Parts: sequence; C-alpha cells; structure tokens
Amino acid sequence: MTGEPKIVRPYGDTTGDGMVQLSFTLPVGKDGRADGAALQLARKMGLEPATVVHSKAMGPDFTFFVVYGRVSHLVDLSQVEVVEREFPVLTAKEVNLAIRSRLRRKLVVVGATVGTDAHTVGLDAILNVKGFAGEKGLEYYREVRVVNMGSQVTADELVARAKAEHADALLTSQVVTQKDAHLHHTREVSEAVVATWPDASHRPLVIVGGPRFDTVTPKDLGVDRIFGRGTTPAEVASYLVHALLPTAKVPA
Amino acid sequence: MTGEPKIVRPYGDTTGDGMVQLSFTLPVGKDGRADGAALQLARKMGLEPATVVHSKAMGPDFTFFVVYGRVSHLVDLSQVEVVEREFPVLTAKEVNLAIRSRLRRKLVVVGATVGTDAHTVGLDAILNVKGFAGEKGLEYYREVRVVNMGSQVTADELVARAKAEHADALLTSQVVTQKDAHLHHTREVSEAVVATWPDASHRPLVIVGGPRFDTVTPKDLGVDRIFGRGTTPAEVASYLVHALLPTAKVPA
Amino acid sequence: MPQTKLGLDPAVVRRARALARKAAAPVEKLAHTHTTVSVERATLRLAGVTGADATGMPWVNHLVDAVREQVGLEYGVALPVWHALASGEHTDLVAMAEKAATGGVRFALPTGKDAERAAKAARKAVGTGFVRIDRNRRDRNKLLAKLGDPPKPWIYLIVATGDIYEDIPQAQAAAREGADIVAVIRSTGQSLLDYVPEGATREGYAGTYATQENFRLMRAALDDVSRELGRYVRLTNYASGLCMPEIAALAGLERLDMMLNDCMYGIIFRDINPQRTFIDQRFSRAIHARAGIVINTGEDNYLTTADAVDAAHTVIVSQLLNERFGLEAGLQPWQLGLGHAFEINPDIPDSFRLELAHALLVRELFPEAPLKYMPPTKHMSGNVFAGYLLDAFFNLVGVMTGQGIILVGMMTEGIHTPFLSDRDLALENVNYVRNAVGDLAEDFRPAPGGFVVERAHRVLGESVELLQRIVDDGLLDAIADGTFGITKRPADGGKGLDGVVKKADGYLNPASDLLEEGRT
Amino acid sequence: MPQTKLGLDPAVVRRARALARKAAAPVEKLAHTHTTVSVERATLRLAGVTGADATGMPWVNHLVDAVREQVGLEYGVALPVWHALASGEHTDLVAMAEKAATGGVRFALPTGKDAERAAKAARKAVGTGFVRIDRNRRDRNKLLAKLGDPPKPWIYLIVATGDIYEDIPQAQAAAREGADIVAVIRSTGQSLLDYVPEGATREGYAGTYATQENFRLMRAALDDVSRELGRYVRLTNYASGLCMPEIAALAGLERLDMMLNDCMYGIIFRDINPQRTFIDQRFSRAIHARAGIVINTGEDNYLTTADAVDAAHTVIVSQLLNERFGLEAGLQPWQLGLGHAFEINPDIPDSFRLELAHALLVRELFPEAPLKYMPPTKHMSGNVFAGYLLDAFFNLVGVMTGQGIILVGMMTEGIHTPFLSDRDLALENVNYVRNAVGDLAEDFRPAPGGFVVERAHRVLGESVELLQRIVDDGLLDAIADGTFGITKRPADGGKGLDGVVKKADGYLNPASDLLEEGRT
Ligand code: B12
Ligand code: B12
Ligand SMILES: Cc1ncc(COP(=O)(O)O)c(C=O)c1O
Ligand SMILES: Cc1ncc(COP(=O)(O)O)c(C=O)c1O
Repeated sequence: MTGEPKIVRPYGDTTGDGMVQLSFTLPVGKDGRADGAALQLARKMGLEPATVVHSKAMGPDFTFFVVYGRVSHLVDLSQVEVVEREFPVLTAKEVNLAIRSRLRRKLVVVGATVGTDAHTVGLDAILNVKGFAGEKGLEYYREVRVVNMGSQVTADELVARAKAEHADALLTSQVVTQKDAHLHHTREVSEAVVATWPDASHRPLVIVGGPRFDTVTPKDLGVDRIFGRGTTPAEVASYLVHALLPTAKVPA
Repeated sequence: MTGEPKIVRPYGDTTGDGMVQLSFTLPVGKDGRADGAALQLARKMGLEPATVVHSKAMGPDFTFFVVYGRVSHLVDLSQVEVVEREFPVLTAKEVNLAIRSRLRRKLVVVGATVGTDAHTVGLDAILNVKGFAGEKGLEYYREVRVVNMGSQVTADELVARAKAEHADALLTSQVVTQKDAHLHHTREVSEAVVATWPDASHRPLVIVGGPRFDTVTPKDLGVDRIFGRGTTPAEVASYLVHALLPTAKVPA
Repeated sequence: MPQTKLGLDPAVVRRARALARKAAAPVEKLAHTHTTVSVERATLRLAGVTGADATGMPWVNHLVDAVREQVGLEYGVALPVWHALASGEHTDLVAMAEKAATGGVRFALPTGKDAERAAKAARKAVGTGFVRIDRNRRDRNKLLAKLGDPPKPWIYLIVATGDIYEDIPQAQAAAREGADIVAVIRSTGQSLLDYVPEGATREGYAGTYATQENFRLMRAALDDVSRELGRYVRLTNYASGLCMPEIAALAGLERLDMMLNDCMYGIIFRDINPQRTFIDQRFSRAIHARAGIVINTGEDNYLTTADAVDAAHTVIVSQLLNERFGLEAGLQPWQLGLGHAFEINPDIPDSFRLELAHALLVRELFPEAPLKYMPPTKHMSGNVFAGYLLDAFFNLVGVMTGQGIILVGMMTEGIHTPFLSDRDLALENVNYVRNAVGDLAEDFRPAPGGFVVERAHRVLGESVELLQRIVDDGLLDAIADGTFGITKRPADGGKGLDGVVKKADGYLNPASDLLEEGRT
Repeated sequence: MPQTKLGLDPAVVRRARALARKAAAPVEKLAHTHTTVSVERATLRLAGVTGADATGMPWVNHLVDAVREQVGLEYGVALPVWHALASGEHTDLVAMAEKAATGGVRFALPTGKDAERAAKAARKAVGTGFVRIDRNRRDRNKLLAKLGDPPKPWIYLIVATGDIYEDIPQAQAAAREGADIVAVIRSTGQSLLDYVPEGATREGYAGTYATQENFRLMRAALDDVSRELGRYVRLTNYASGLCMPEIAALAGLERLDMMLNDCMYGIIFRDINPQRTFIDQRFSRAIHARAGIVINTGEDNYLTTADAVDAAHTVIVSQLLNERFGLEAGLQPWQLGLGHAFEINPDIPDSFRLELAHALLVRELFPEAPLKYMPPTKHMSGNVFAGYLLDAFFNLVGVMTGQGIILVGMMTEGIHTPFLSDRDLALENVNYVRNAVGDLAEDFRPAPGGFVVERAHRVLGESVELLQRIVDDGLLDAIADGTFGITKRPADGGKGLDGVVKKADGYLNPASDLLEEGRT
C-alpha cells in the first residue's frame, strides 16, 4: 500500500477512535469501590474515557470486570520490528538437492521435548512424515535423517544423543509455559550444549519451537532460532539449508 | 475486612501476577508487522510481558488481536472514590409519610426521554407502577404525582411542562450514547432550566439517568444527580426525600 | 421443507386467519377512505419531483403544503397540481414547486375537461415512476439469476456509522465477510421528521439518514461488491415513520430489496398517530408489492418492552395482522418477512426450549414467509462473553427451525453500536453454528404432547383468544389499551394526525390507481 | 433414562463385548502372573508404611529395593519383610526401612513355619489398611446421605496452581461456584517418578504433586465446604504413571472419590512400558473397586493426537477394553467413568452432529456408566470468544446425550492453565446451557437412517472390525502398531519395564489375596 499512515490507533468503528476492550479480575470484593478501582487501573493503562460495562462478584474477595474505552497511545508502525523470514521457503525437492550437492551426506537432526513437558504433537508435526497443515514433516525428506526422542527427555540425554549421532541440528520443543517452564528447560539445553561443545564453531545448530515464545529472543535463550505457533516443516527445512549450507546455490 | 491490602494488582491465578486480557483492532493488514504493532500498543498500556494469543485478518486493512499479559500498574484502593449513597433507602411507606408530613402536598415529578432518543424502558422502570426488579415505580407512591412525557421530547417541551406542573423534580433519561448524544441532550436540558429559572434557588431538582454516564460528574452536566445502570425506583424516591425535604425526620 | 412438527390443528389456524381478517377490515376501510400528506408527496415523487430548498425542505413538501392550504387535500394533490402545470406558466413541476414555496402559485380543483386533462397528465407523469420501479424489479431478477441468490437463511448485518461514506466501505466489508443482506440503520430522530432529507448525508446519531441519494450510493456500492463476490447482496432500509409512503417510493425507485415496514411499529415505538400509520402503511405496501420488495415487520420490538413469555401470543397476533394487511395491499406470501425475536430472559428455566417452541410455531404458521428472526437485545448486558454465548443459541434456534433471515447478534449489543470486530466475531459465531449443526433440524422432533409442542399450542390458543377480543373491541381500541408492547396509544393521540385527510368523492391519486390496476 | 435412540443391534453389541473379553484375556493373564515394584510398595503402604528419607525418597522404596536386591521380588515383598520383622530386631516396619536404606537389614525368603508366620503377620498388617479403606467408603456413603448427592451431570472443575495451599481456597471457591467434583491436576513430571513424593507440597509445574498429605488436606477442605454447601463435593486425582498402585492405595486411605485411571494412558502418553502399565492397572483397579472409587478413563486423550473423526472407533474399542479390565478387577458398572471428548475439528461440516452421534453411541453402549465427557482442547486457539462458543456446544452435547460427568471447558484452554475468572465464566456457560436447554433430550430424536444414526452405526461397525483385528494380532502388538492415539509403543519399550517381575510359585501378596476374597 502506498501513502499508508505510519501512526495508527486502535479502531472501533471510526478511524482514530482508539477503542479497546479489556477484562481482568481484581482482588477486591464487589462493593462501592470495585468499579472505581477498575477505572483507576483502566486510566493507568491509558483508557480515557473508560466505561466499566460489566462487573461481577466472584466470591467475597474478587470481582471480574469488562471495560471498554479509548486509549490515547499511538502505534508507530515505523518502530515495529518486522519479523520477516530471512530465507526463502524451499520445496522438499530443493532441500534434498541442496543437501545432496553441498553436504554430500544426509543431514542429521535430533529432536525432543525436554524436561517435564510431555507434549509431542508440535514436535511430531515438524518431524514425523505426517507433518502439519498438509505439509510432510522432515522424516519425509530423503536427505534428512531424523532422530525423534519423544518427550520428557532431559537436556543431557538430548545433547548426548546429538553428539553420538553427529547431529547437524538439535531441535527442542516446549509447550508448557506455566512458571516459565519453557524458558527454564530451553536454557538447560543451551547450557548443556555449551558444556559439550565448548568450541561454538563445532556445535550443532540449536533450534527451539513452541506456541508461546514471543516474549523472548533467541539471544535471551542462547539458541540460534525460535519457531512459533503455526510453524510448518518446510520452514524448518528451509532454515536448516539456509543456516547450515549458506553458500548453497538454490535452484530458482 | 480488616488488614486488607490497600494496594492491589490484577489477579489471574496467583496473587500479584497482574494478568489482564485485552482485545482490539488495528487498521493494519495482517502482515509481518501486525503482531509487533499489537505488542507495541500492549507495552504502551503497561503490559510486560505480553503475548498476542490471537490475530485475525478482517479484510485487507484491519487485524483483530487478543492479547494476554502482566501489567505492572498498581491499584491504590485508598485513592478510589467510594460511590456511597449519601442517603438511606426508604420504603414506599416512609417516603409517603415524609412527603405528607413535611411537604403537605403531593410531590410532583416530570420525566421524559429527551432529544432524538426513543428509549423509554429505563424511564418507565423508574416512573411506571410496574417498576423494576420487582420494585414498584414512583406512580405507585400515593404522595407522588408523576407526569411521564415519554420519549423524543425536546428539552424545551420538558422544561415548559415542568414549569406548568410546578414540578419539584425534573427527570431526564438518556440511553443512546453514540457521539455523546446523552451528554449533548442532558446539557440542552440544563441550559433550558437555567433559562427558565434564572434564580437557581427556585428551580426544580434536575436528575438524569441512563446506563452509561460513568465518564462524567453531575457538575460536568449541570445537573443535581446522575443515576446509572441498575437504579431502582426506591433509590430515586429516597433521593427525592433526601434532597427536597432535607430536615424531614424519617421514622427509623 | 415440510413442517409438521407441531401438529397444529388446521381448523384453529383457519380460525385465527379469519379473525385477523375481521379485525383488520375496519382499519382497511379507514386506509381506503383517507389519504395523508406523505401519500400525496409520495405520488409526486413517483412523478419525478426531487430536490429541496436551501434549508433542506423538499419541493414535494412545499407543493403539498401549498395545495393543502389553498384547496385542501380531500381530492388529492394530483388534480390541482397537474391542472396548474397545464396552465403553461411553469416549465416543470420542480419549477412550480419553487414558486409555490413562496406562495407564488394559485391552485384550484379542476372540473370537467380540465379535470380529465389534469388526471391524464398526472397519470402519465406518475407512470414514469412505475416504469422505473418495474425496470428495477426486472434488473434485480436478472442480477439474481446472473450473480446467484444466496441460499436461506440469509445473513443480515447492520451498518450504522451515521456517515454514508463510512457506511459504504463497512457495508462492502460486511458483504465480503458473508452478509447476504446489509441494512443501513437510520439516524435516531428521522422517523419523526415529516419530510425526507435530501442528498448524501454525513451526520447522523446512531444511524444514517434515509435519502434517495444515500439509497442510490449504497445500492451502487453493493452492486459492485455483488459482482466481485458472485452473489447478489440485498440492501435494506426503513419504510417507517411519518414518511413511510415516500420512503417506500424511493426504495422502489432505487432498487432496494427489503424494507422494514410494520403496521404498528410507528404507533407503539415512535408514538405516531395510529390512523396516520395505517393509511401510510397501506400505500407503502402497495408500492413494495409492485417493486418486488420483501418487507420486514417489527414484532421483535414488542419483546423489548413486554415480557417475551407473557407476550408471546401478541407477536403471533401482530404477525397475523401484518400478514392480512400485507396480502390486502397486494404483497405475495414470499414478500412477508414477518419479524420475531429471541428475547426470553436467559435466567428462566427452559428458556431455550421456549424459544424453540415460539420460533417453530411462527415457522409452521407462515410456511411461505421468509421469516426475519431477531437476536437477543434486551438481556444482553455488558458481559460480552455471556452475550456471545446467547447469540450462539439464537443462531442455533434459527437453524433448527428454518428461519429465512437471520439478523446477526452482536456480543456488544448492551454497550454500543457495532465495532468492526464485533461484526466479524458475530459472523464467526453464526458461521460456526450453521456449519457445525448442519441439518440438525432432521433430529429435532419435539415429542407429541411434550414441552415444546404444548407450549406452541398454548401460545396459538392465546392468540386466537386475543384476536377474538380485538374483533369484539376494535383494533384501534386494543392498541389504545396497550395490547402490543404494553404501550398505550389512543387512536387520536401521537404525532402526525394533522396530516390525515378524509378523501372526498372525486379524490384522485394516479399512483393508487396504477397500483390497484397493476395487481397480479 | 431409557436410551434407545440409535436402535443399536444387541447382537452387534454382544459381539463387541465378546471380542473385548478375548482381546483382554492374554493381558489379564500377564497381570495375574506378574508383579511390579509399585504393586509391592503399595502393599507396604496398605500396611501403614509411611514417610521418607531426608532426600524425600520414601521408606517403601528403600524396603522394596533392598528386598529386590537381596532376594528378588518373585515371591513378593511380604514374606521377606515380615520374616525380617519377626526377627524382633526392628521396632516396626519404618525403623526397619530406615536401616534397610543403608544396607543394614538382611532379608531372606522364609520357608515352612516361618513362612506361615510371616504370611499371617503380613496379612494382619495389610488388613489394617483395608479396615481404613472400608471405613472411608462407609463415611462417604454417610456423608452423601446426610449432605446430599448432587444430581447428574456432575460439574467437574480443575485446580492447578502447583501449591496445595493455593489450591485449597481455589477448590473451595470452585465448589461454591457450582463444582460437584474438584480435580487437582498433577505436576508435569510426577507420572515418571518411580516413587510418590511425601508431605504437603508447594512447588509444581502446571499442577500439584499427588501426595498422601496433599490428599488429606484437600479432602478435609472439601469436607468443610461440603458441609457449608449442603452438598458432598467429590475429590479426584490421578492413579496414573509409574506409581499407579500406590496412588490408588493412598486414594483409598484418604477417601478420594474418583481417580483418573486408564489401562493404556500411561503407555501412549507417558511412554511407560505396556506390561508395567497393565500389571499396575490391575492392582490399582482392585483397590478402587474396594474403596468405592469411580475411575475415569482417558480415551479423550487419543483425540488430541489422532483425528476425532478418523479415530472415533478407537475410542469405543478402548472403552470396551477399559470396561472389560475394570469388571475383571472387580469394579462395578457404576464405577466405570469411561472417558470421551468433544474434539472434532470445528471447521468441518456437521461437526456438531458428528459429536452428537459419538456421544450418544457411548451413552447407549454403556448405559450404567457415569461417562466422563471432556471439553474441546485441541481446537481451542487463542481466540477466547471462539473458545467460549465451542465450550457451549460441548455443554449442549453433554446435556442432550445425558453424560454423567461434565468436565468444564475453559475459553483459555489454548493459552494457559485456568485463571479464576476463566473458571467463573466457564461455570456461567455450563449453567446457562443446562438451565436454558432443560430436557431438550426429549425433543432430540435422531431420524432412523438419518445422519446421526448412520454415523453411530458406522463407528460401532468399525469398532467391531478393529477388535477382531486386535484379537487376531494381540493387544500388545496393536499398541506397538500405533492403534491408539497414533502413537507406537512396543511391548518392551518405554519406562519402567525393569520394575516388572514374573511371580514365582509361592508368590505371596496379602493385599491381592484380601482384595480377591473381598470381591462382592
Ligand atoms: C494435546 C495436548 C495435550 C496432550 C499431549 C499429547 C501429546 N502426545 O503431545 C495431553 C492430553 C497428553 C496433554 C497433557 C497435559 N497438558 Co496439554 N495440551 C494439549 C493441547 C490441547 C494441544 C497442544 C497441541 O497439540 N497443539 C497442536 C500443535 C501442532 O501445536 P504446537 O504445540 O503449538 O506446535 C506448533 C508450534 O508451536 C511449533 N512447534 C512446537 N514445537 C516445536 C519444536 C520445533 C523444533 C519447531 C521447529 C517447532 C515447534 O510448530 C508446531 C506446528 O505449527 C493444549 C491446548 C491448546 N489448545 O493448545 C494443551 C496444553 C498445552 N496442555 C497444558 C497442560 C497444563 C497439560 C498438563 C500438564 C495437564 C495435566 N496435568 O493433566 C498435562 C501434562 C502434560 C505434561 N507433562 O507436559 C496447558 C499448558 C499451559 C501452559 N501454558 O503452561 C495447555 C495450554 C492447556 C491449558 N490451557 O491448560 N496435553
Ligand atoms: C429496548 C431497546 C430498544 C427499543 C426501545 C423501546 C422503548 N420503548 O424503550 C427499540 C427497539 C424501539 C429500540 C430502538 C433503537 N435502539 Co435501542 N436498545 C434497546 C435495548 C435492547 C435495551 C434498552 C433497555 O430497555 N434497557 C433496560 C432498561 C431498564 O435499562 P436502562 O435503560 O439502562 O435503565 C436503567 C438505568 O439506566 C436507569 N435509568 C435510565 N433512565 C433513567 C432516567 C432516570 C430519571 C433515572 C433516575 C434512572 C434512569 O434506571 C433504569 C433501571 O435501572 C438496548 C441494548 C441493551 N441491551 O441495553 C438497545 C440500545 C440502547 N439501542 C440502541 C440503538 C442505537 C437504537 C436505535 C437507534 C437503532 C435503530 N436505528 O434501529 C433505535 C432507535 C431508537 C431511538 N430513536 O432512540 C443502542 C444505543 C447505542 C449507544 N450506546 O449509543 C443500544 C445500546 C443497542 C446497540 N448496541 O446498538 N431500542
Ligand atoms: C418495523 C421497524 N421500523 C423501523 C425501525 C427503526 O426505527 P426508525 O423508524 O425510528 O428508524 C425498526 C427498528 O427495529 C423496526 O422494527
Ligand atoms: C487417564 C489419565 N491419567 C493421567 C492423566 C494426567 O497425566 P499425569 O498422569 O502425567 O499426571 C490424564 C490426563 O488427562 C489422564 O487422562
């Protein structure tokens, strides 16, 4: 789009009206102060005017609120970091060809859901032949060898296996986020990687995936890349080619 | 409650976690920037960390977001203005007795929904015998004479009728709030009141009611009192006694 | 779809219809023997009189007011106007109206040959309006055939920004998201104006003014998006209020497809005089019939002031009356979008089954009507989650009972006119329900003698009783007593009675004549 | 409630049950001829061995490990342990365990009179556990009679803070808001621990550890709130994972009311060895039977990894197996809370009618079972409005098909473990649906040969076919092939196989003996 505004506001039914919806609980009984307390919070969040459209007692000590109001904050689109893929998405054929011609052996990936997390559907979606959203998983790629260790694997077990298999990439899945379990387990993996390959140039690529990583960066976690909700196997395969075989000429 | 905390935060599932839910639309297509733009707004509202849990394209130019996150704002309960009723709620019998003994004539109220607003259910809930939430309306009070002018009455018509009826109180209802119609029409009434009774001490009590007045104060509107959502007829009758017959000894 | 789930007794149904016919008769007679300022203005509009003075007062108002002042309206506006035009002093009707506005035209009732000539000229002029209306009807049918007519139930969405130029993109967006019908809500207050505003408008409270130009702009915009989508998107507005006949005429002239049009809504909810309303209604419906427009009646509104359980039978009675008045005015059964609503208090036990019973009763009583089913409004609070849930069960009743037109409920109904996202979520809701539930109606077979069947029978029984009372007391008295929407409206109260005129012998209205002659 | 809406062929149903019995037989044999470390530890727990060392490792683990090292477990832990106790060197079992932990006890397999004496002492000690379990069962029945047993469907809510002292007020709040059953979710990771943690715990990831003390604290808190509400609130936990038998014992000892307990869940979803699982399961169920505990099976989980339409018959097959294993272990039909779930992709046409067909099939196949019906989880996204809607239709299927136990769905399922307000809104949702819909089941009568009936018959047919294949190939092979939850689990893979021991002739377990003798 050309001439698109760079500064925008939330939109209710008119450009610039700034309307947002909010809901939350306060540890306050539903007495004379409750709505006022909710409005105080709304104001601190920048809603002015704000209307408490619903408030409901949940037992004697808590009240639930729904608030609508206008925020004055501006969103500056020029300040938004655009998360563009830094690589093109390739077909399975292109991936296989790139590996065969540049690496001349199978590319090895070792994956697991680490720690107490037992969710494997996301990891399997990337690794298993069955794949995700109609796309086949990495097992389907002739030039990729997949070791899927399943779930509730410790960081040490994963790293040891990666070493034994001479893995090119190490894939960790994390789905449980309560008490930041996902960050905790991912850091265990990156620490184990550093301990095992003190020379960073020899270590495999470290990848983590899961639906709720958007509060952190790869650097925060000491990994090479994070894949979020909706990731497809082809994206992961293409990233592997991009990151591991950088000078590969990819057929157009 | 004693020893109750004065400073509280929103509560998700643990004291102090500060969790809130937010939804809004941005006039931004669902491209690489959309989620980042939503997070920028969330941060400006004080959510840190925040997670965009849902984003959906609505046509090419708009995206809808659902965000959860932790706000750092504190709610200081000691700063909340408590909207306490400044008068006791009386029974119909008590109201009638107070009027009969102190005023020695019927108390006259004239009510209308003013301007282009045609909603009468709220006004009727206060005025008609049928009442609201199982409570009879003002018509039911033997010592109150009610003139209900219905809806789409102009401010001038209402004030003229109030004058003609020697009204003690003038009741305006406003339900439509789009483009601040309710504030606009209420101000028309208070201006007409001033024009008709330049001597404020002789003018009737000016009351306004409607579900969405919580962004303004009576002073803003030039009225004596605002009644919000869920108002019952007894509250209004009791307020009339309180405001018009201030020294009335009300039987305990 | 064969609908015999309730096993209604055909004799009872026949009796209900016979009573409705009896109840309507005196009012129909009133409508035939009276005219109104708006009926006369509508006649002039059909003859092509457009435009307004600098203050926005339309020329048709000036003309009718002048005729009324000088000759009265007992004979209709046509004879005096076309007689004056025949004088040759005026290049055309608009020019004459401009002069009439400042008192510069003398009107008289022509007689003899003059009268014949005036009548002929008037008939010819008004005929051009019907040529256009008829062409629009054919164009609609062509577009429906070419672009495709969406299957029922039609999804009905509202736009209400107050600004026609904001409404247009929102309406197109709604169509792209799945709306089969777009309704442009009217500004609060317009219904009590005794004239139709002119031109494209950008200022309205909680709705956009209904004007001929706004109609034209929106229909053109929807034609564009219809072509884009390969599906004809219908346009709806309101033939209600003091200008009901004129708006009906404009709707026909600008190819609107459906119109809110009720025999009693203006009386009950806008305090418009009952007589005025019934007369205006008769004329407006005859035009809708000619234009192939589907009307939507307003029984849903009763349940916002009355209780949906206690007053269920008043909805049925009103539908029977609306049907009767509609058929008498020339509407076909497929044009009768009778209204009803999902308004039972969700806190009472079995609310959903009661809604099912009511919706099914309406469905089976009016098997050919494209029923317009309205979502919950009264019991929608600020709890948007509860609202979203209630709307889903409304959608479910709609699908289970084969309603024709589903007005999509908004989770924020208790708060504000819809946000863009409210509409999008509402469509997700209805789309989920329709897709998930499929032909659940197949599995829904209320047990004979069971809760649903008993309730439906009971409501029908109460309707027959009420109709009998209305026949005995007269419909106008029933309205005065607060029968509908528990709102009392005496026959000589309300706005607009001064615009009602009893026709004299010799009254002429070429529009009415052409409408009656054109009846199929 | 007579349930014959689907017209299932009794011969086909009989055949399905016969096949399930055949398929289960070899595994039942396996269970009877083997024991596990956890079965042996459970036996000691029934005899009153409690407590743990400073690192938290329970004394029962130390005892069993020591016996295993020195004598092996082929004869069970009872004979060596009570033989050693008879030596008089140890004041009691715990003291002995403490010593055993540091290698200070010599165990041997007694013979002759020694063996008889040890067996008798063991039987007596273990008997005290059953006295307590039996008393708890009587107490539960008394409380149910006194306080009142809520009508079905029971509303099932989850607490999951990780801290027993935060769980307690939340559980009480949930009860006050309408929960009939409170389940305390277990910390991720506990199921793979080969010991049961000790004491009250305040640290858990997405759940709270299942410990005897946590059970006690929560049951006491719910007893309080039950008295307050005049309605007995049931407590649920998980007899799953490597310590299934021990947790079953603790549940009986602390008067829990329901336990998640499945014949294959641990295999498929925790990669626990299949043989270990089946052996542990047999013992844990015998205890549940004795304790009057209702079990909840885990078929719902299959539909999170497999497709709910494609794999619908695997749910039925698993339920028939769970039923068979349960009855064999002594459970009564009213104790079989068979699980299933509303997990069909909401984007596919007729998803709701398919759900209805599946839910009704389960209902009619197991008319006496208090079915546990699970809400949508897999297709719950971050769109909390869509989630709230989907949960409502789940609630609707539940009510329409007479499910016994409704696990209340959370609109934030796709995001986080429930907030306080999520639970409150979820209860508003289910309460609205129940109250509004009432006995809609009366009106729901799927047409013979219609969509719902056909679907149910087809799923049953596919189930019979699959059962036939399982009978032919063997259940362990079927599991290895990925039949359930499309997850392949070979018979000798997974965790915990090293805890399995084949019983020798002369194996003795007083708990098993008392359980078999006590069968009604
Ligand atoms: C299926 C499921 C289960 C199944 C798991 C079966 C299995 N074999 O995986 C079962 C039933 C066993 C289960 C159990 C539990 N679950 Co669970 N479960 C879910 C559920 C419904 C769906 C998850 C899923 O499969 N998503 C589909 C996949 C395809 O999406 P995904 O994981 O995001 O993966 C995509 C991307 O993230 C990315 N990705 C993910 N991993 C990786 C890895 C790499 C290398 C890459 C490149 C990409 C990548 O690519 C994938 C494809 O796009 C969610 C709720 C929900 N609707 O999300 C809860 C949920 C995840 N579970 C939850 C919980 C708490 C549990 C339990 C702890 C509850 C309990 N105590 O009973 C248990 C214990 C599990 C444990 N120990 O971890 C919570 C987590 C809360 C939180 N935010 O911390 C959730 C959110 C439900 C809730 N609201 O409470 N669960
Ligand atoms: C019923 C109703 C109607 C009925 C009104 C019938 C009638 N005779 O009143 C009908 C169907 C006619 C109608 C029409 C329209 N309506 Co309307 N309607 C509603 C609805 C569903 C309920 C309002 C109601 O009756 N509430 C119940 C009463 C008891 O509550 P209340 O008004 O808040 O009153 C209480 C207090 O506020 C207070 N109170 C109120 N007045 C007074 C006065 C005094 C003196 C005192 C002391 C107290 C007091 O006490 C009352 C009792 O507690 C609301 C949606 C909703 N769920 O709220 C929309 C709503 C109010 N309508 C709306 C609109 C836009 C319209 C229309 C313009 C739409 C259209 N163009 O078709 C029209 C035109 C109306 C017009 N010209 O004003 C909007 C207003 C949007 C906004 N915030 O500006 C709403 C919110 C719906 C929506 N989301 O779009 N409506
Ligand atoms: C039949 C009918 N006419 C008109 C309206 C709208 O009101 P107004 O005519 O004031 O625009 C409605 C509102 O629902 C209605 O049902
Ligand atoms: C039968 C069964 N057991 C156990 C669990 C919980 O898992 P865990 O045993 O790991 O706590 C579930 C979860 O839904 C289940 O269905």
